[in-house]
Amino acid sequence: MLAHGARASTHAATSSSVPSPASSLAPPPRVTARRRTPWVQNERFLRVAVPAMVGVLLLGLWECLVRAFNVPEYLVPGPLRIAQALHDDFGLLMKALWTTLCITAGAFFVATVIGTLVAFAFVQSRWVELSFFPYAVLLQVTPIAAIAPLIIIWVKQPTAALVVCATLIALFPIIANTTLGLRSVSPGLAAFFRMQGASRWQTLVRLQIPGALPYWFAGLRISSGLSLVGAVVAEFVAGTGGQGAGLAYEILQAGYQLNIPRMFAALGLISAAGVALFWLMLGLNQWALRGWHDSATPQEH
Amino acid sequence: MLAHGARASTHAATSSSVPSPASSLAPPPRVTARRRTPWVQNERFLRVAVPAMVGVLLLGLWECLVRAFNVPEYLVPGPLRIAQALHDDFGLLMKALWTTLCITAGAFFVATVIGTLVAFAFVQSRWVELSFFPYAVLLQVTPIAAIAPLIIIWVKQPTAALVVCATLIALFPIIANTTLGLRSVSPGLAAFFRMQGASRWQTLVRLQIPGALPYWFAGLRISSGLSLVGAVVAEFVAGTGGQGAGLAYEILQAGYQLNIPRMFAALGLISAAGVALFWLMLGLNQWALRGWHDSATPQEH
Amino acid sequence: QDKLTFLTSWYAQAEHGGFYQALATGLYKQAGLDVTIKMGGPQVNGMQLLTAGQADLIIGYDFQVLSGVEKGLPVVTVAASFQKDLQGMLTHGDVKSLADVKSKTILVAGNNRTSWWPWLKSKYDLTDAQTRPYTFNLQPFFADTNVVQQAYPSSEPFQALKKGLPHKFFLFADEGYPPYGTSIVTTQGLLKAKPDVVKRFVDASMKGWVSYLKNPAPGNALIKQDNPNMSDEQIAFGISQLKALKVLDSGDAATQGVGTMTAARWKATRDYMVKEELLKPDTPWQQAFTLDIVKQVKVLP
Amino acid sequence: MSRTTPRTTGAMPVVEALSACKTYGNGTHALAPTDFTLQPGEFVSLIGPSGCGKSTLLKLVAGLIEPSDGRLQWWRSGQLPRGAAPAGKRLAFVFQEATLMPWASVEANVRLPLDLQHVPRDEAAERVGRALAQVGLSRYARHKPRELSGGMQMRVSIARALVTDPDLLLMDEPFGALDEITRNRLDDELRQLWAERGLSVMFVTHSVYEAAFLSSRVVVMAARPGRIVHELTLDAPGMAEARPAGYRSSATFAHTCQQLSDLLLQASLVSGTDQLEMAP
Amino acid sequence: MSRTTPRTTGAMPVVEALSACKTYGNGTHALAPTDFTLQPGEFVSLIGPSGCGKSTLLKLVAGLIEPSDGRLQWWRSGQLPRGAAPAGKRLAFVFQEATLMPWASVEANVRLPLDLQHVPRDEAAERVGRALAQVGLSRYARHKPRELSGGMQMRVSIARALVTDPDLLLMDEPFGALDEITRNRLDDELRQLWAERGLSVMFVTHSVYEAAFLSSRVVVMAARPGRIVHELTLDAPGMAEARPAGYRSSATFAHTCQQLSDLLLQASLVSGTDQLEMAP
Ligand SMILES: Nc1ncnc2c1ncn2[C@@H]1O[C@H](COP(=O)(O)OP(=O)(O)OP(=O)(O)O)[C@@H](O)[C@H]1O
Ligand SMILES: Nc1ncnc2c1ncn2[C@@H]1O[C@H](COP(=O)(O)OP(=O)(O)OP(=O)(O)O)[C@@H](O)[C@H]1O
Ligand SMILES: [Mg+2]
Ligand SMILES: [Mg+2]
Repeated sequence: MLAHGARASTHAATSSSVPSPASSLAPPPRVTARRRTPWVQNERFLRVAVPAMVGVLLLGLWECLVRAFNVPEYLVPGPLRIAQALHDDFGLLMKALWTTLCITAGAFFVATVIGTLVAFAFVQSRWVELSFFPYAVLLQVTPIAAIAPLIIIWVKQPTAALVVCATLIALFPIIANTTLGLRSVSPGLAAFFRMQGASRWQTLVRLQIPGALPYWFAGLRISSGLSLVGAVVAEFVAGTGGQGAGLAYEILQAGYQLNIPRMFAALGLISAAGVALFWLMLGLNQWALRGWHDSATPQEH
Repeated sequence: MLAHGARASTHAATSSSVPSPASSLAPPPRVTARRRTPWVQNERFLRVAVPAMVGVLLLGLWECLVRAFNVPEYLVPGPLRIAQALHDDFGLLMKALWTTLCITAGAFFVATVIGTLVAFAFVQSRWVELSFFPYAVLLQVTPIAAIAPLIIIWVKQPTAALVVCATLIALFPIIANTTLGLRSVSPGLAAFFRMQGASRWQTLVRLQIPGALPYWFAGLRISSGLSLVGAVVAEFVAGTGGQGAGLAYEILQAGYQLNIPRMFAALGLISAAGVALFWLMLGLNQWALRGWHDSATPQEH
Repeated sequence: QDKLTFLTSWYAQAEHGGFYQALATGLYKQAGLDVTIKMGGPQVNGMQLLTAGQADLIIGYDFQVLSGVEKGLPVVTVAASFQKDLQGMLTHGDVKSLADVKSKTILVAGNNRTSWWPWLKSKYDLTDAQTRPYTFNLQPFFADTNVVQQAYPSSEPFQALKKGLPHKFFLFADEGYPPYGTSIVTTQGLLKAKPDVVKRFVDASMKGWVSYLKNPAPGNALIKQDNPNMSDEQIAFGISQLKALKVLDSGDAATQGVGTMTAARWKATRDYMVKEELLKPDTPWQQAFTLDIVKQVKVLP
Repeated sequence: MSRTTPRTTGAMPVVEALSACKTYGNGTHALAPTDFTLQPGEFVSLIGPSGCGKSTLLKLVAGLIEPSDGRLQWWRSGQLPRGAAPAGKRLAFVFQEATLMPWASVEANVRLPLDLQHVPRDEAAERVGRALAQVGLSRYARHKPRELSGGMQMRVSIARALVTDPDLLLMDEPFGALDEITRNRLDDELRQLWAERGLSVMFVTHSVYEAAFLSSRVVVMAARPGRIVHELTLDAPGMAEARPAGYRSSATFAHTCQQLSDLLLQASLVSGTDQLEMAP
Repeated sequence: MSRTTPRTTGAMPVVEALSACKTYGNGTHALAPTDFTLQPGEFVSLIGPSGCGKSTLLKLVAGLIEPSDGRLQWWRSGQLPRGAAPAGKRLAFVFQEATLMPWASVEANVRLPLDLQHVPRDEAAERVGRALAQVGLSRYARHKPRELSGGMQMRVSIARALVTDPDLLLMDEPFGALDEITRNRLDDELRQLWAERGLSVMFVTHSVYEAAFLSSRVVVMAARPGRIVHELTLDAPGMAEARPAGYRSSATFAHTCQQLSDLLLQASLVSGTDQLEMAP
């Protein structure tokens, strides 16, 4: 990976005008050495600290704007007001968040399993893929809002129906990415396996699956968010309420009742959950691919 | 790419039991030669014909089931009935489709432009990416249904509001994939560019952009579908009816009036549009990457 | 004990009070019924669930029943809780009568474009151009004093009241809008097979309504159980609105008992729909309702 | 052209190309119709100018690509005359570039063909250890390929080919990225292996010294279109023995090398005018 | 260790490594603290056993990787004594693997450094044409890299380095994948280029013949940890001339080669016991 930024900042300590040590022989003697303040180089720390700082800044700006223009709370509440709503309704919102997360987790799990298996089937035979890939696309483009009623009719148990809806939304990126990954093995290695008389199963397990992992994780990253969105949308559409209601119900109700701070608090929880899921997937990616894949290994070319 | 299927089927003509010519020296003299019926090998033909055939089979099965179990038309109509509805309401549905497609196209275009530019910004500096990538994730996970009201307040023109909603839905995969692509240039080439003193602009235009194209297209493939879904969902949530109503409105109305065959016809149109968009993107991919990228070039290892 | 599932039209609220009251006070049990009340929601299509056998009776809507009959659905309205449809318009304080909305921006939800909107449009000479979508959120209304919007008497005006905003509410039914409100719909099948059960249900429900308006506490407890976000204040406001608008006991109900219907009213509704081309003229509209049940039931307010 | 297969003769070739030719998708005539026979127990080296089609011919023989015309014919390994080889033995291929699984350790990469053949764990571990020792990488068993130098990666690739104890060994410039010392040692080992085990080898190299030292037969190719322009038999077939100790400094060796150099120069000259113009 | 830079002496080195060492992320000590100076106009060859750290040292010199300790120092090209070179001239690097843009034609790949320097179209086209002719690939200007053989790809990579007319040329086994004829011709050309243009070259090779023919100085490295174990100056500095016509068959040449072979063998022996065990 290109590390322009990192390089430039490292060199700033020793020389001011030079873009990169390799760029030209023109400048006067330049020196590269290892002089780094450790925490600035600690990826993990930065990955949390920097966006958090930006977040605090943005929230501050938001609060200022809301106060400066005297925006009424029922239109756009300031972050402090939202935080207060979060605090006041903590129990309520947490219960709803839990419900939504359960549906998300269920849908994500089912989508991952089914999507991966479908992708396996696709790469086993070009005919299977040719025949059914367009129908996988169908899954993605059919608006869930339109078929949710049918699902609710067919799947009696309400929570199961929600999981099915969310699964349908999250499925496609996993199928698409995993299929692409399984097909993207290096042609040389594929030839080697063929030549060694590897069975399909061996080729799948030892070549295609490890090779597809980076793509698979990329699919998981997209689908984890979609599962969450799917859970929320499904709830919107299928409209369950009552005791075990999720965040969508709280948002809808807060909207109807114009309890906008609570609505934003619920939205904030969803967003936070989504970002957390995303980082979780990214972390999993780093952990599983460390040592061999560019996306998880710092470059030492 | 592995072409087990293709190989096996080619050899079936000359020898029956052998998996692959390179797999072992054991079998009696085997012969490889070029004996192929051309149309079976014509990818383009197959890519359309096979799924179409499967489609016809599935539709036939559907019709049979509906007739066999005497499912009432207002619950699940058979394909023939849906086709008839499509025929009867052709003008109406086509107008609605046109509206939806316009919103889709607008959203897809805007999402592509913005997503690509954001990805450019992200790879220019690790700090920018660190700071703002989580907020790109936010875009994906915030349920559009919840923020649509705000968008409607801010964007007065209804169509524009719908485009904004759909854009928000379609944006993330383009940002994520393009960023990944721009960062995935071969480390060796990146080192070469740095060494030649290439400016950021040159590196972007000559190295990162061409190298990111496969990822970019993969992003487009996912986002084209999401734009469509986004257009439909946005219409569901914030849609206007009346003259310029889109397919979502027709679906809602048909559902409300229990005109289920028309609802299925509208759904079918959306799905068909989505699949068409997907193939369009795939075709664009093949065309743009032919000659150098595995995903667009038949393997001749 | 006969088991029955009853599906309401929305999250539990004062407009469903009679049914919850009948459940809470044991009126159903006394009538030999074991009733389960399921909540509706924004996109829950009650008619579909009814015809699919997921519910035995639902809160229906006259237009939808007529459309259903047009499509050959075996549904039938057996009673109408309210003599007036509850749909109306919420305006800012400066509007004196519905005639004044001609100069305003009107928020109309998508699926209402084929219910009351054509009626209002032709009656007050309005245009499609002045409408904007309604997303069941009051923010646009509060943000712009030139906006008027559709409303239910018990919810939106309550928010306006709480905000202390000068506002007015106009019930369409008071201006001659024909359909009934909160009617009870079942299938022809159930009606034929167990007319007695249906009769007992209607009877108990109507008793529930009368009881509810006298002492809503038992029903309210159930409402709050199903919809925890419903505040006492709001329910109380809803009940006061029901009383003030005299939806239960006005017109024919005063003499013939709560829940009554007349063929004349149905014809008016049918004529309106036919005029607006929402219904084919040759629809056997008499099948959309039966007066047999209400004739046997006489619960005076 | 009508041809009779050598089935009628006594010796049964391992693999035969019958007017096999290859034109790539972009229209490059990589290989003109070529007849080539590999007899069991032969060590054939392919030499020729860069881009003349050596890799193409090797891949055809391995069945990795299909001929555009003509055909390839493989014979049962059970009929290999030099006995010993149990049925079901395999061919091993060393690609011109190290083709390793980036996610697997060096050890796992080398063990791969044994795993594919369901060789028991212990036996596999032992054979892998031996192969890694042969190429001098015992210390690096747990490293990932990306942590190795170019030459080390190539050696992993070689170890992976040797570990299977193949009947037919196809190697595409395996030692090109190695220093002379390592290369000479591996040359010695390969020759010894070949002589002991009686395997058949096809070997692409750019070093005439290597070709002269290793081969029982050298095939010289020329470019545009790729074709065989000369064959030089160094040992009588079946006469595979370890070279005498001082063979590399013998006059015979020097003579063979010179002969091959001349043939190579000739081949370069007939390969068309585009082959390396001198700077003005 | 306190050191004075050669700034105080008359000759100004092109690049200097001052106790530069490299330990990779996985803990491999690829290079022990090393001092190395490249004087302007030198042709330095690096030889050593596979995996001894040649590529690592070259990348350090190119600034592609940063030393774990110690430092690298580059000097202005304006101060290169052999005049001629305009300011802002560049270094060119040939990677051990051909590192080409897969989406660009051969021509576009070779033109890349010129484009990056905003060389006018016509001039660039001419220089690209010349460079392609030098490596014998004029016919393949419009091919994509994947349509070329391994050796041809490497030649594209070489052409891309030559086209820039660099001051400092760093090459990592550039000719390893080429046949002897092509290799000898390119050796000749490179030596001539060097003698004419007065550029400085660092050259990794596995061929002692090549090292002996090309270099003014040969650096021998040993492994574990990578370090310089010997340096051999072949020409007095600044005495760069084309070798006499028959140099390759001269006794001096044979002697140098033998000397280098011995040094290499020694280096291999000190590189630790793991370096190639003979099969039992
Ligand atoms: N995949 C391909 N598509 C198109 N042309 C190809 C392909 N692979 C090789 N060629 C062409 O075929 C010819 C022979 O290539 P091949 O790889 O067999 O050469 P080679 O003798 O192995 O060369 P080298 O010694 O450089 O490896 C070359 O001209 C090359 O351009
Ligand atoms: N990216 C890396 N990460 C970890 N270790 C590395 C890396 N690159 C090289 N090494 C190790 O550093 C040592 C020196 O590698 P280097 O590539 O410099 O060797 P070399 O002399 O160029 O070898 P060759 O002649 O085979 O190319 C080797 O032991 C290798 O295992
Ligand atoms: Mg080759
Ligand atoms: Mg190296």
